[in-house]
Amino acid sequence: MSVALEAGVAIYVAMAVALAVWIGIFVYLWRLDAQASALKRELEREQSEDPVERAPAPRATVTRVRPASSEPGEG
Amino acid sequence: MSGQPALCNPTSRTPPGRVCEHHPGFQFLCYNRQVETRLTVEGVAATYGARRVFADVSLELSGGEVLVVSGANGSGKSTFLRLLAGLQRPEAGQIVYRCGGQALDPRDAARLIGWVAPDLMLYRELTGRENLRFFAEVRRLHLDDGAIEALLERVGLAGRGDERLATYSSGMAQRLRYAYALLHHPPVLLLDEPGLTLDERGTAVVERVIAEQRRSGIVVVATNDPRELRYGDLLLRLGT
Amino acid sequence: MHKELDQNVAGVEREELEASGSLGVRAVLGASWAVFVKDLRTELRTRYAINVLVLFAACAAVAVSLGVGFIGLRRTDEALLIQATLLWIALLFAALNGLSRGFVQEEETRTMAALRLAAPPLAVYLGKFLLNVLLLAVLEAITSLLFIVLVRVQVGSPLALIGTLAAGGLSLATATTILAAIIARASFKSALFAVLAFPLIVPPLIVAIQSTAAALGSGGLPQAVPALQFLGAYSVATFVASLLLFRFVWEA
Amino acid sequence: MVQRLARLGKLLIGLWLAGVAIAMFLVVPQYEGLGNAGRIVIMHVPTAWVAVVAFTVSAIFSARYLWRRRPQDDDYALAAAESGFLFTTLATVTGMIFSQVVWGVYWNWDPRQTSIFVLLLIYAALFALRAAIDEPQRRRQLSAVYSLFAFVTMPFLVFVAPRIADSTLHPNCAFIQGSQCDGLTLEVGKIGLLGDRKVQLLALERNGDVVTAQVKVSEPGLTAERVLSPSFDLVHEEMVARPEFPGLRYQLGLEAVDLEANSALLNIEAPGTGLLENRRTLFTFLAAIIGFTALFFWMLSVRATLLGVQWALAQRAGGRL
Repeated sequence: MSVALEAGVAIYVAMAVALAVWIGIFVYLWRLDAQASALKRELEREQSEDPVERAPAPRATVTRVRPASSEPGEG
Repeated sequence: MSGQPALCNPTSRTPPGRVCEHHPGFQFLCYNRQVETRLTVEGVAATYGARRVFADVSLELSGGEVLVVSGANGSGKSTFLRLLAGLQRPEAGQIVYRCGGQALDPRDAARLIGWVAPDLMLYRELTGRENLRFFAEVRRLHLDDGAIEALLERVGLAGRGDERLATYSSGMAQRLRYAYALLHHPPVLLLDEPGLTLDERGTAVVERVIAEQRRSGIVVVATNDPRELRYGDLLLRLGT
Repeated sequence: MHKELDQNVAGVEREELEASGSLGVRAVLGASWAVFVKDLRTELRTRYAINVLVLFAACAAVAVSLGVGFIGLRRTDEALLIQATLLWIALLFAALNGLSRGFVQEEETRTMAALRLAAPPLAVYLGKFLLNVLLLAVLEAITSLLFIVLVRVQVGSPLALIGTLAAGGLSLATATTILAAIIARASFKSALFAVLAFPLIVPPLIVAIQSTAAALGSGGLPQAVPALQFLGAYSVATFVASLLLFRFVWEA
Repeated sequence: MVQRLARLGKLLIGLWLAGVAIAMFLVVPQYEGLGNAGRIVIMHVPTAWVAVVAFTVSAIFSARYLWRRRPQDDDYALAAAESGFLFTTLATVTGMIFSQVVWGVYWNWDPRQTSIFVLLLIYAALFALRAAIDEPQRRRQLSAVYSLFAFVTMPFLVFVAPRIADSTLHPNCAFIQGSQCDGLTLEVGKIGLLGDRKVQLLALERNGDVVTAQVKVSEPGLTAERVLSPSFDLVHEEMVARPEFPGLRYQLGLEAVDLEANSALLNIEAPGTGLLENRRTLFTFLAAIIGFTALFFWMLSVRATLLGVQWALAQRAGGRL
């Protein structure tokens, strides 16, 4: 313990800590990146294979109840 | 006002042949129903948050036609009318108003619309007359007292115009909404639950308004009331 | 009756419409004035904003007076800076409580949709902006008088003080009016308004405080000119940005 | 092919910044008078730079969103704001540590500190605004407007921040090559400010070619006073004795003497002046700036991709309802 705090050694210890922190962040970011892109690719593939799947929106139908030319009745 | 909508009808104010091209005053002509207004809805979809309410609605309406929109609660009737009014942006597709064959910028189109809905609230601290006067002023309409009185009478609020909205009953508030919507003689009238909280005489007002509007303008009614379904020339069923 | 109405519709200001196809500058200014008058009338009937603003300012002035009024502060530079800071803190907090009222009320009474359909966005912005400027002018007049009377602030150069208050108030109004429109569509409105506004107000606030301190001392109008220029430039920049961006807030 | 290149680039960022971390401790020479804590500057300056870049990128994507209304643009604007917030926090914390080590104060309302503090507030306000709006479209649009509006006010802040403190402790005049602190010319008996220290020139004494000044230095808040005696060699025109300010690692220098006017030019001298004349330090600095900027853009793309996936999933779930 006391060896690590000696002036000459301390700087290497500090460097090692900084490096370890950076490597941790880097690995985390790398894996996050890989997962995010994989998910995105998956979603895009699903969408191109089956576009209806994404939006099974309720249908809407338009019907003409009265012929276009008829005179509108009162009320 | 003739029963037949006049398409590109030159008037004394506008030299013949200029109406169909870019005519600076043609919005004014639209107001006056001298030029036919058409509404085209193409593949429109709406979302609420991330949820799709409806998708792929396409239709076309021209002056003199009434569209009735029906569907269960939450099927997007009000949302559809808000889209038509330009209060909300469609998630996909487009809504185009044409005036004399010329597509209008959505922001200009908003001024051709009269909208009546339960969501529509007017200023409670002001009287009915002050409300109408205010909206006439922001629309740059020069209405005198007689005109506003006539409008109040038309929706059955004659003599009640100087009371504050806070004291109005819900039926009276609904009548004032009609006055608000009809103020600028819009060629397009959007009615969400038109008969809401109205008594028999109020319903008669609605019927008269729709009958007058269909002589040349467009009416869209969102309702589930079977008595109101019969107004329609076209029927749009959402969520079926 | 129907015919009569149609004739009245012909009263649309045709020259305005024909000038640009859509509403022209004159029409927008007219509509802005209508919005302003409507808001003023509503405000005079409810007196919500003015009550909040004035009571807040009065409380602040009394609190400051209770704390420091009895001490015969020597007129050092530090004392003047402290007085100027207290004055602006009172103004700032009153403003952050009252200035969002114009838009929040439209949202709370759900009248926004009616206004959106009828009025051009710029007219709404300008109308609300005018009302905020008016409210701030009233607030500043009352607060500074209270400070002079209760806190025994001596004004070295009244002209410079009035200039600084006017320019600082203008900066406050230009910076906060569009923010009021933004927070009106969100939840936790009043707290959010202060949170959004504060970082943007820091620059004019610093300049206004320093210029106010100089005006309370012996600095005349010429000495206040750089501060006035800064506040003017800030007002112009935020005003122009608001004009460009307001459409997007209003349509959201 | 593109994917391969991207992976290679990311790997390179990892190695590059690891190299910077090593160089920060082993290659850069120790700061004169500051001890090893001074090495934190290698991290401080690039993170502050990235904070500004992030703010700009966020504003650009906000404008693009308002222009085209594509959710992706808003994802990027939000991702830039989030990464920017992270880097701004890093810059603030490293700066505070440095400040404490060098001057004994964590916070001083220095112009740089003022502007970065306001930047933090703006980011925080942006997140608060986003949290307060439920409707996604409205949330995107309103936060884009706020982001742009805040961007417009930033130049004013940069302009006005130096007015808060009479002068700055931030060592832009000490560390960057070629720039200088102006210093302060005082007559005997007069009082002035150097940094946040009040200094009074008590006397000038000539002894042969060397002039020694008696300067009374007061702590902020007048908690302590001490008399320092910097001196100046008239013949060689150079400073001789440069005593340290009490409690600080800054030195008081006597840069010029005018015996006829009985006045002297006093200046604050930071240790490590001319630091970047050292090539190794300069290159480490540049490498750190490049590395952190690249890291920012990588984080930006990862976060934006995640936000996009999140939105797509929400849409799918919503569609099934």
